[in-house]
Amino acid sequence: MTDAMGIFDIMLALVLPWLGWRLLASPNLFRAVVLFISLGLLMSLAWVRLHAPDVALAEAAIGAGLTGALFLSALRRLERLRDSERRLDYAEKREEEQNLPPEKRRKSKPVAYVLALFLLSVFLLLLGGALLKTPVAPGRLGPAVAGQMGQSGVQSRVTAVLLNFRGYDTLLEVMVLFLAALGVWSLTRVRQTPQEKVPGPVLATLVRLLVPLMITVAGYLVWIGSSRAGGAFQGGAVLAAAGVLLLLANVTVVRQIPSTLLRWALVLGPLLFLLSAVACMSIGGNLLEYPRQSAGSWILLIESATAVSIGVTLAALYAGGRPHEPAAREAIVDKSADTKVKNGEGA
Amino acid sequence: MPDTPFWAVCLVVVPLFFAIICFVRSSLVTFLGPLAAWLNALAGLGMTLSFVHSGPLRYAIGGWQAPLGINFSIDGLSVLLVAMTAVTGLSVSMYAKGYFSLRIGSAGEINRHGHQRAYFWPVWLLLWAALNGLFLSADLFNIYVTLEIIGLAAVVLTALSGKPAARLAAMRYLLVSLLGSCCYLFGVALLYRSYGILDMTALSRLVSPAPLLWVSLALLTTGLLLKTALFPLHFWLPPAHANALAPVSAILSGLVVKASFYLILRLWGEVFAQVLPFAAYVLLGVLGCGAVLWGAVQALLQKRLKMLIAYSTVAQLGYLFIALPLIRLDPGPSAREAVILLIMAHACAKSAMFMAAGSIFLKAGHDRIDDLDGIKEVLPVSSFAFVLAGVSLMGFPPSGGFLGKWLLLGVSLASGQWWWGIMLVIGSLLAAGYVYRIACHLLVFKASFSSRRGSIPPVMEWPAVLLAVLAMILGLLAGYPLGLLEAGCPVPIHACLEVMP
Amino acid sequence: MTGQQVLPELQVLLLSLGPGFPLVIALGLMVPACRRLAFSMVAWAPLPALLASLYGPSAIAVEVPWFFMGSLIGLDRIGQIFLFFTSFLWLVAGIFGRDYLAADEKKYRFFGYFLFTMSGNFGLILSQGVLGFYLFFSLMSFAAYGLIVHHGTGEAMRAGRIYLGLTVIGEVLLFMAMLIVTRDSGGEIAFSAIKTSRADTLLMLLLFFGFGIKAGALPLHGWLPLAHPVAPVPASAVLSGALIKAGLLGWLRFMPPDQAAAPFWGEFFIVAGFAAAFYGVVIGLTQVDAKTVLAYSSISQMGLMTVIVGGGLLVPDRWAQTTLAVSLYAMHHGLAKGSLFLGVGVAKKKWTGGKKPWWLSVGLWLPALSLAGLPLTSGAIAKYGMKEIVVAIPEPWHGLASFLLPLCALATMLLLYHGISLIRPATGRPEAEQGQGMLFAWAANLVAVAAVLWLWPGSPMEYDHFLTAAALWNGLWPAGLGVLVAMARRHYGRGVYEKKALIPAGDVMMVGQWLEGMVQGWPGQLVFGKSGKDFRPAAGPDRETWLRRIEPRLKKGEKILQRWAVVGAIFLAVIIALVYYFYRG
Amino acid sequence: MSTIFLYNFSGLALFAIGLHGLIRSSHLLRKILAANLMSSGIFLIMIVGAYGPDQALIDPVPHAMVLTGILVSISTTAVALVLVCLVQETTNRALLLQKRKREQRGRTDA
Amino acid sequence: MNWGGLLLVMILLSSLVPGLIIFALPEKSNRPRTFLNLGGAFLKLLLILVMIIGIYQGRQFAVRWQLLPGLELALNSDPLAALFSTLSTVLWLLTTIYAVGYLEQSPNRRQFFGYFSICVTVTVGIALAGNLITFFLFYELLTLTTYPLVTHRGTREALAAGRVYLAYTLSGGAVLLVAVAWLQVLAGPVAFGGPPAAAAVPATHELQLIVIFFLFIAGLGVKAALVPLHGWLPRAMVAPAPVSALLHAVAVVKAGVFGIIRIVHDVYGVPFAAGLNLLLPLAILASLSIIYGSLCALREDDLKKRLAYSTVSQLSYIILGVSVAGPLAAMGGLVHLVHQGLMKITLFFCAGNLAETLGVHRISEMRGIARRMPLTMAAFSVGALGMIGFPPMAGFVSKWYLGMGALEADKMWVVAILAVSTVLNAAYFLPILIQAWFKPQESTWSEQGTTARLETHWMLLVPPLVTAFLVVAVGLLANAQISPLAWVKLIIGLEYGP
Repeated sequence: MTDAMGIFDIMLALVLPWLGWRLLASPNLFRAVVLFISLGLLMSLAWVRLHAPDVALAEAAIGAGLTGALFLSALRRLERLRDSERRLDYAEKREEEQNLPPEKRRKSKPVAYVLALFLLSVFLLLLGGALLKTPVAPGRLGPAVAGQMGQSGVQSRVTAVLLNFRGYDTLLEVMVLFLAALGVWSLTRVRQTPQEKVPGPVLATLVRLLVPLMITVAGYLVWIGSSRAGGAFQGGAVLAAAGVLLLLANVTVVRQIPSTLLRWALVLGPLLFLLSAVACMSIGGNLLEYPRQSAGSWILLIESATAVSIGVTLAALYAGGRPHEPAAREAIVDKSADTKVKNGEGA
Repeated sequence: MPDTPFWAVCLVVVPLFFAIICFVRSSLVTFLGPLAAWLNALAGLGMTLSFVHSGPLRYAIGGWQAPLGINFSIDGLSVLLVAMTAVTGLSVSMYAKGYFSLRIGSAGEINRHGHQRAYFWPVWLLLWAALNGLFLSADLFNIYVTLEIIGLAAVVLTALSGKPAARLAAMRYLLVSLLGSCCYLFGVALLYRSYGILDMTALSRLVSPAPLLWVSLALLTTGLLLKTALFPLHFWLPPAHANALAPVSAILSGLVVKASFYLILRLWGEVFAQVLPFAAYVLLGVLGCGAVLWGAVQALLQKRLKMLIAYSTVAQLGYLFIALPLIRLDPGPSAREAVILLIMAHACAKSAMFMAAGSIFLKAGHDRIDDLDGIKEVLPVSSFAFVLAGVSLMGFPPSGGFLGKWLLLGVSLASGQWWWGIMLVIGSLLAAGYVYRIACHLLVFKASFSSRRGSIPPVMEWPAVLLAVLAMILGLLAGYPLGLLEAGCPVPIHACLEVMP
Repeated sequence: MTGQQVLPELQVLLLSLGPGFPLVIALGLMVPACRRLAFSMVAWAPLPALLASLYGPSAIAVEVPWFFMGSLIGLDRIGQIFLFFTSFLWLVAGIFGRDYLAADEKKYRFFGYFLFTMSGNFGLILSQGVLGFYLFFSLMSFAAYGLIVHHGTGEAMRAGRIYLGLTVIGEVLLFMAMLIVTRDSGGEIAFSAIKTSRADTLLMLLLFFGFGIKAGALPLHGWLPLAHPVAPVPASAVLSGALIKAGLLGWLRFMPPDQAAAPFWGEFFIVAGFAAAFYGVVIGLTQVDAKTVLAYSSISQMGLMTVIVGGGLLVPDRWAQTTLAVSLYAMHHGLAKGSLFLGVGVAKKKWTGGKKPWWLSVGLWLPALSLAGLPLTSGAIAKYGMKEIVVAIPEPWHGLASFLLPLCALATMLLLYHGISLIRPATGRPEAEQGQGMLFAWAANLVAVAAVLWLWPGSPMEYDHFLTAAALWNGLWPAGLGVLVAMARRHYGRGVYEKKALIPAGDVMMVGQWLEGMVQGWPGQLVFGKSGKDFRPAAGPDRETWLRRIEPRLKKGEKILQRWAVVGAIFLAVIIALVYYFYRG
Repeated sequence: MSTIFLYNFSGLALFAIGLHGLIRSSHLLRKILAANLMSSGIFLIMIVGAYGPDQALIDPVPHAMVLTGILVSISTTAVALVLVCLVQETTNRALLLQKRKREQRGRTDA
Repeated sequence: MNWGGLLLVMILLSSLVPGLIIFALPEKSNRPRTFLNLGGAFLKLLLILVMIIGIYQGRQFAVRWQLLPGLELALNSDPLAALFSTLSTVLWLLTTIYAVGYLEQSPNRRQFFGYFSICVTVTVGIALAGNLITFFLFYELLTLTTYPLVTHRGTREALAAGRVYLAYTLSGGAVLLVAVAWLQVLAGPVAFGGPPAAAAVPATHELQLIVIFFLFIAGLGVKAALVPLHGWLPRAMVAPAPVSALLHAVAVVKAGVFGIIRIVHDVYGVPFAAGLNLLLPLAILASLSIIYGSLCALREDDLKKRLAYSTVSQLSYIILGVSVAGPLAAMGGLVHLVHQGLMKITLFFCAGNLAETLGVHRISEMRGIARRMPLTMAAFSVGALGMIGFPPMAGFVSKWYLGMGALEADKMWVVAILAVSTVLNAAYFLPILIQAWFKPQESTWSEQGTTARLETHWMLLVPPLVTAFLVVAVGLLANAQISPLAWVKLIIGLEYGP
């Protein structure tokens, strides 16, 4: 490697923590989020340098893009809440404002912070020393994976590990996403965007152009996953980006998606993954033990379903709440039980 | 009779499947949820029975052997904990069924409780699957993912009740579990970096004292301590457990807290047993003593019933950590058996207590302890369940708690380090203090008790009684479950303890 | 009347009737239904005992295994004497009391206790075992309390309380004594089996004071002068006649006969006896109430008997003869003192005022003179018996005794004269008509006093040297001189002694008052804490107190633990601590 | 090769800064940002551990773990952000202050 | 489960099952509840009789239940167990009759009678316990089941008394747990029947054995009301009369004393304990509590409190008897176990009668009460005189044997202690009798439950009279074949050899 790349590495290795420090130290939240997004992008550069293309893709799409989008929407919602608060009880708000210092790092007990800082530095020294001293274990699981690549049914080693050798991890991983969606839906209801808000011309054309492109790119990523960098997560992320675009553009078709279809889309990936895992059991193997010869097609099937679900889930997470169920469906869900108890406190 | 691996897989797959179905067909949730609970319990029972015949075994998921693939290592400890989760989970599910139907029937806002029920079941089933997954899995990273699911599900369940206090507690709980998981992941990453193995049993043979090992173990353990709410890091537990819905607090206190302790028990008791110096165990033991004292004293100060029970969880966890040095000291199996008994007894008793407290809250309209005089007349079954659970919490004979305490006392006295035993005894005295603080109000007779109209359905009262009775007779029948434990000890750790200086 | 050989079972039945019959009547009194029938039979309760005593001593003591840890019942020579005069006295008192208390509304209760005491008295005489003796002795002592407090006045209650206190102490001392005696005789509880090799000082002390309380030995005699005035007349007659003698009988039964010449104890008894004799007279003279004076004269007489017992101890081989002599003396004193007390009662009921009727003064003077040992009276015989014992005791004590005995007689005469002079007529309207029972009983008693010693088979009387001039003179001069001195005292001392007793009755009890005050005073507070307030032992660990104090600090501690900065610090501290311990291990 | 080693330290630095930010900052949003920083720091160290000069030597397992980790962190972040909005809505302060006045008056719930 | 074992379990179940059924029955069903109680009591008495006959013929009943290897629950019927279980069963029968009469109209009887019968099961369990761990199990359960009875009335003082009671008994239980565990570590599982386990421990652990012994005494001393640990007994007098009669005069306090007897006789063995000169301090402690208990009783004006303090002192007679190494003293101690039970329960019954029918609680209000309630006061007097040691009564018999034993071991100071305590007993009992019998009535009493014919409800009157009769009978017929003294001689015969 030419020393140029060496210099680039040094530069990158220094910029990342500096950016992190600037991010947390910035007084304005919006600037912090923007810095966070740029940190994400630089991080994906680092992954590329470390020969981890899959991770780079995922970091760029999910780490920087979607997480940044989530932060921005959350920030907007916080501002809106604070304004509504102000309108709501102006007097009490005023009084609270006075006795509370402006929203910058509030100095609570300094002694605890100093102590924490000192302990942190001691910990860093210990960790750094330990890292320096111990060599990386030779080869680790790399050669084992290479050895088994034959039966994995795919060429890309990361996808092989992800979906075959440690498929169970990915199954649970998809469940985590599903759980996140469940959690968000259980906590809040998505905010009613006024019908008439029509997206600006630039956004409209952008959406019209980009969305189909993104969908094809996502398809390609899922397809290429088996041989080169790509796969379900990256494809799903791109799909999610398309979803976010549509939501931003407040496209009517998105608002009309019936919630059952949305639920099925959310559930498609995990359900299919689970069923295929059980199917392997029924044809004689262990859990998730694809028949050797058709492993590749099984993996592709699972990957595509998972990609769709991940895309829809991440978009739903961006929407930040459960869609408006038509009033009728709500009633069905809560057919009142037989016992009648006087209206009481929540338990 | 299908073999153990089949049941092991069922334990993970069935709840996941039903969670998905409940989410999709949310109108059928009132039927699907309890059905899933029964199936789960059945799977747990099946697993225990088949384990008796087949004994400990490893199940390679995806057909890939240990270092590469993820394995289930099914031994006595995991089977017992899975069985505990099955029993406790089943009774809490029955309780939840009655709880939500009562609340929906009563509460004006039909949709709020309907919504709560619609989302309680899927999240709870996911949590249950993750618990089973954690107890069975032998892969460190896989355990990280299950831990993550448990943490997230617990937070969502806590926030489900929608009260401001619950939301604040859920936020704090989430941040804590984030910090804990990050540290755990960092520990696993460093371990992988230095040993290249993720499987626990393989790791236990490879591991040798090295600076990076110490740091990674420290990180890993402290992350777990935070998630188990050991004494100095317990601040998030009481508000979360007290402000959640009744069935949710039963789940949190009874089961969720046990998951991370099980990991510590696995890591410190088996995987790294030969490597770790005894002084480290003493540190955890001392923190455990602190937890017993601080938890009990705080419990005595509380005015609200559920806060008191939550702080008693902090205290009882202290017991488990006091047992760690004793496991290291004791050549025989009795210390391990004691810890298992304590875990199982505490799970049953604490869930029964929270369920009973929930019914009491619904009936009395408040849970201020000092105004509960005479509830015995209105809710005889629940108050009996509460007192019985309290008794087994105090470690009174013939409860499982007593037997655990008895064995640990024996070990600590035999090993000459009698102070651990004395700490246990003081802890159980303090436990008696705060249990009787409530029991004296529950047992006292008062002609009139101002309670809400409408009766608590039996399906809400009897699970609490069953669990409390189980906790009590665990002592009498201790021979059977502990027999399982012996059969399943994967690495005879005491065999290699002789090697240590 | 020698006792023929009688079947043991029959003998047990007969003898157990003695204490049993009064018990049955007492229980009858309790049951309201047959209360009237029982009351009518009260007077005849002592009859079976009297018959048994007349029937004569049986050879062996019969074992009754099932009754109260095994006890023996039988009648020996001393027992016969005691049984005879006790039962006679109870009979007389019973008849007298039935009339005396006819008007009293609480008479059933009185006679209830009367019968219990009687049965206790007979029981202790008849029992040949240590346990039986103790059983009946306590029954008698506790039941006598009922007699003393019968009137329920303030002094009665106080006298009762003092009596009870001393009795309890006596019981306890006896209990210890009996334990030692039984241990020494190897667990055997029969009197015959009692044999102690060495004179155990503790045992002797316990016996002396245990029975001394009952027998009015000096320091513990306080209850006697207090109890007699307050008790109704028949009760006080029985008290001083029979009850006190129980103490004496106890000494005779328990004193180990083969005392290997333990001179010390003999001398101790003699000294104590003379001290009691003279002390009783000196204090008696200062009293103003007739019954109190008689009480003090009982104390002095008991002192004499103690002297005889002492003499017996000094010369162990003459022990049998001593016991006989002292029993006779006791019999004589019992009957005489009983008649005196009854006389006081008769005076109160029958003497309507003015000059004392002749029959009353004769009735009073006869026992008095016989007590003083006037020749030709049974008193003289008893004293003669006593002299024979005194003669045998070794030199230093012999001279002293022979000098002091006549003086005693003189003092007794003096005291009795003072007592009789204090007897007052009845106040208020006398019930003349139904006093017959009282007169008859009193008369019977007087006859007994006069004749009993003459007729008693075993009495040591040889007519010949009894009538010699020397004996006559020895008997006469103390009594005569005593009368003279008394008349002189009465003449010159006019009125000084009549109003108020110089020393309150029950002199030694003043010490008791002081003690009681002490207990209420500051030392008592110190030991018991304030009296009256519930004694509050250390309250259990009250949750309210210690927890409330430290609660704010604990709550603040919990708040601190919740701050993120602190959490972070603790988190890192735990990591570093773990790494340190890993390293150090 | 040594320059790759540098990334270890930047990863370590990122972890430390994240931890410090989590403890120090009082605004919930900042805490979540800090948490994300911590996890990316850990991912950096994992990938550096897996680094090999050419394709064959690279160990794919950490890559899979990091991918899973990224997805986990985004799901946790999503739930956290929703919770922050809820906390803001009810307690009028996006801070983890002790019990707020309004919140204390709120009904205690079981 | 052999026949003998079944018998023992049946004895326990005969009061546990009625107790559980009573909990199930609704509050109003008085008649079935009384029937269940009495039926259970008679059945238990019958079974106990069968056991006694069995023991008489030399048969040994035992049953084992293994919890863990090296840890098993065992019941066995040795004569000492038979003695204590007979006492509790007989007195439970009488107290049940008394309680039914006493709680005629009061609320919350379901809970009372439920816990009451479970309590007796536990007491008999303590009696029949075959090894130390079973004894400990029942000992701790006793604390649990008696708490609701102490706080039955639900008033503030009852709760405060309950709290104090718990504080004492729970800490006692904790100390006992440490002792039992420690001994089990040194000497393995400790069974009662065979050779004393502690003696088999190697000599090097002698110091530990001494410490364990005093832990045992501290743990058991709480329930045996040894002086420094007796604080709870007078305060627990707030409980209703049947509770203070059966529990605080017989069941609970006797459990503690029974425990000490088991420890001294079966766990350590008297010769071994004497060898370690453990018995002297125990004797001193017992004497201290005898004197102190009586002194406190002197000062109490509340009748039940005075009786409570007298229990404190009387219990220590038993401990004194046991701690004077010698067959006769042990005989005295053991027989006092029965006699004190009889006498004390009579006194508490009468106290309960006075409180229930006339509302009289304080001794100063008792002037001339004998006139109003002659039979009750007669029973009370018999009990009181028995306590003082008045000869024909039971008290004298035990004092006599204690004295003889003390002399046999020539410990004169023990006899002195007996004497002083007799005087003190008289000092606090006789004034009560004098007040009742000889003083005129002064305070007016609230005529609560008076019936025309008898002075009070027959159910309240019969039990005290029966027990008073027993007190006299046991005393008078002490040498008879069936008397407790004969049975104690059998026990001591086994213990010390012929």
